[in-house]
Amino acid sequence: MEYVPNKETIVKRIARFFKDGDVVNLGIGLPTLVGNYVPSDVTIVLQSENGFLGLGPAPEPGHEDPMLTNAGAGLVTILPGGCFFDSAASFGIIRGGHLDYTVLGVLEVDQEGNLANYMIPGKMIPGMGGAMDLTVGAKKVFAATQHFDAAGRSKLVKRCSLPLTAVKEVDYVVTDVGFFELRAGTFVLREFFKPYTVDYILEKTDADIVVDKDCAEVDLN
Amino acid sequence: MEYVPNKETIVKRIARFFKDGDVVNLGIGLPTLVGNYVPSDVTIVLQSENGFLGLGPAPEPGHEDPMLTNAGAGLVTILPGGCFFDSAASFGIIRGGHLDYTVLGVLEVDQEGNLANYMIPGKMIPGMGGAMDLTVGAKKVFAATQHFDAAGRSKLVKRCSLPLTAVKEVDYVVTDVGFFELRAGTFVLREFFKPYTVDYILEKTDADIVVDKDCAEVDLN
Amino acid sequence: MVAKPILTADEAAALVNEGDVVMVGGFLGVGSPGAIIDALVRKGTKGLTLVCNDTALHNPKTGAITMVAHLVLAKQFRKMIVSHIGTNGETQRQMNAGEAEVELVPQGTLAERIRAAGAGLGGILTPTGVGTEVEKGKSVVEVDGRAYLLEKALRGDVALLRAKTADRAGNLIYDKTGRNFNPLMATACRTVIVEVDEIVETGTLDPETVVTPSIFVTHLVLAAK
Amino acid sequence: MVAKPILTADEAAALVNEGDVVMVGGFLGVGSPGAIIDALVRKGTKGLTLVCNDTALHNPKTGAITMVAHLVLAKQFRKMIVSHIGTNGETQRQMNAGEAEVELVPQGTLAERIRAAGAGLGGILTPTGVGTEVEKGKSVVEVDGRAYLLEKALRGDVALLRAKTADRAGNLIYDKTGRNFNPLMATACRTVIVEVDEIVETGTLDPETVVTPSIFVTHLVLAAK
Repeated sequence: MEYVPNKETIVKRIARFFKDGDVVNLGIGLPTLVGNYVPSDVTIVLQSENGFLGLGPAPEPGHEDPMLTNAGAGLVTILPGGCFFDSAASFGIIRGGHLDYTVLGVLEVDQEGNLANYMIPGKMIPGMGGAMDLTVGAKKVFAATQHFDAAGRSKLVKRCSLPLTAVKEVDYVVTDVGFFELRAGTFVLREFFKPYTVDYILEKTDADIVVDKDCAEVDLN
Repeated sequence: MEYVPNKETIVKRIARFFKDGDVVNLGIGLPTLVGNYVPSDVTIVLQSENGFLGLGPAPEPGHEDPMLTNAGAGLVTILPGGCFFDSAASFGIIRGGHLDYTVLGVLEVDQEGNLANYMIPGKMIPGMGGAMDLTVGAKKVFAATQHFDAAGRSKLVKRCSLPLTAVKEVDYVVTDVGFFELRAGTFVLREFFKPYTVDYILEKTDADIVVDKDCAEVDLN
Repeated sequence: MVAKPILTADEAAALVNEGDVVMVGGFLGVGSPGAIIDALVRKGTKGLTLVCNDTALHNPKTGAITMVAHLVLAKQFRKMIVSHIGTNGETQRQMNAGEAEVELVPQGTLAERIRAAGAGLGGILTPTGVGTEVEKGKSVVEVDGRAYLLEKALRGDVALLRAKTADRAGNLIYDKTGRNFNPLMATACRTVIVEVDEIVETGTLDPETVVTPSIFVTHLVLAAK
Repeated sequence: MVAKPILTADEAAALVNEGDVVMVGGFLGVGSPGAIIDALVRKGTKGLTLVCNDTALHNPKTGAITMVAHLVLAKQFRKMIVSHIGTNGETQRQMNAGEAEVELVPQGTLAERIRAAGAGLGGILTPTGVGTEVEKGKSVVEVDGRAYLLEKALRGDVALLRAKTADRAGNLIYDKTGRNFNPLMATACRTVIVEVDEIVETGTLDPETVVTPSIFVTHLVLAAK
């Protein structure tokens, strides 16, 4: 079986997790794409850490407003019922447990629920921005990542080697091969995504994985 | 010489201390009266700890608004340029050193600058309200009080016997006999108010007083 | 956005359980939710802990009594965490008689403790109260040569609040000095019930002027005209 | 109320002294005071410490450069206290080359540290950063069984801010996501200079919708149209 990276699988699965009224912050990059796949009959509220609730899609051409951006400085819109606030209020929402979910990118995630996603010493030091607060503060933390890096190493590891973003805060990891929940110091495989198999996932992943008793195949194509 | 309590002397003298643009919080009771004596050519900004800046005078009859009150629940007005905020912002202003002056009432004030004005154990326990924050937070603290209590004891003492509102925070004490500054653990008499004399004040006050080299008589009638 | 349920005052009062920590907005009654308080008096729920700026007005001589003072008089509070009880003789009586516990907190500290809970902070360091009775039992922490008290976050179960206008999603705008502790308490409780003068359609409030974002509010009550 | 002086951008920049701690509002440049920043580049004041969410955009390949990134490129900062430098290659280069010191602070912690300074708090206890590199050199304080970092208040000398509208007294209203750190920084510096789109008469702003009260603002600058 050959691994083919597939971002769409990841964001599709996460998007299906939400229910009406959930308040969600999507990290920069891959997580941002989750917003495009929320089922049309589910209404969630997106929070943007630069200071508003009710993050909407990109503006129609000709309606761009340079003063209305997301946390990646991309031009966006605000939905009816949204509102603006300052950065202390924004991180009050984040740190105070008022987000139902955050979805964050991954450099490494380990079976203790530790996440490393903000620096590679000596190589890439962009700063943590809001990632540490988001990981610590949200009720449930999704780590969203391709299952393997460019060199074929699994991003799910026994123990993170990179500086941590937060300790034991990750609840779910969704990759392009499966859906994992963190429980008692191990990854629990709850779903494997077609065309991958449980055996393939167990064999190729550099971390301990327990297969949930209700683990099922899911087709996200 | 006979002591005649005179609130007007106290508040008149304090009101003359302010200059254009000063931000001031006036405590409940006697201090509130200071607002009535600010010279007409001086514009100060009054802060009200229940949540606004630009405290104005009592409303004209027929213009009362039950949602616009001062910290004593008295009906007031807001001046042009004023604004409303919540209690955390209000005490951010107070504790953060953004008040030039606060004027507070006194049960006892001692020569170290300690103030006791919020309780008499076993007798009167109203709670400190905003008084502790005001005393600690304002740049300069005025203690405003009649010089003697009903029993003829001076309110300026060597060492407070009542529970303290704050430690070493009082800058000025204005009574109906004189104007005192706290310096290096002693009251410094800067002004004595007609008809009282320096000798009278020194003799009758139960606290150490140094007479300022520029101490002068002031007529506030 | 998802609309929030609109309750009667009695339905709102029924969400308060015996023993709950109840935060009530208002400053000497200004900005308190009168209809919900009246309903809670009717319901008679006991053993509550009150968090409020004060216990409003109760003058035994004139009979004047306002807002949370009705709950005090009905002895529904086991404990009151407030900054001021000087305008409520009954609170002082219950405290002195040992019928209710009263924790007096400096007003700015009370505001920050509630805010800290809502913002996920464990506490704050304040210079207020250093060297006073308020210091008792607390850690004194020195930062850059100045002493501060470590004051812990204060969380509640239910917030009973008062605002002027809500939209259906729960965004709130307040009315003058009625704002006070309301926006802070909205962040610090699991159940947040807000009594309002009017409820407008979602999308009609200016997103720049909303004070409490919708996500903090769980239920709305329309005040009697 | 007393009116605040209206300065040119160059007059404003002249209020920044060598070695000052300068807080600059903005999030990736959105809500930063462009005219004042340009003037400060012209003035060339060195040895500054920057407090800002980030160091804005500097893409050496495209030549794109925005807001505080101009000051970084001109090497006017001795130190930068920010949450993110991933969009400014020059900041990373100066940090790696040891030409400037960079202190990376979690964004929510940065916001609270600035707010704490403005509110007279010595610091706050945050769970953010516990068990990470951010913990190094800091006190870990346990409150009710959970570990928190003690993060100290962060004060500045001069705040360079951007708002939409000011009245003559200095009351401020912001523009959408341009709000971000601006209202916090307004409380935490001795000199607070705000670049605005328009200045209106005192008394024309709704007192319910003012975000930054006048008393925090010391100078106004009218932005170029």
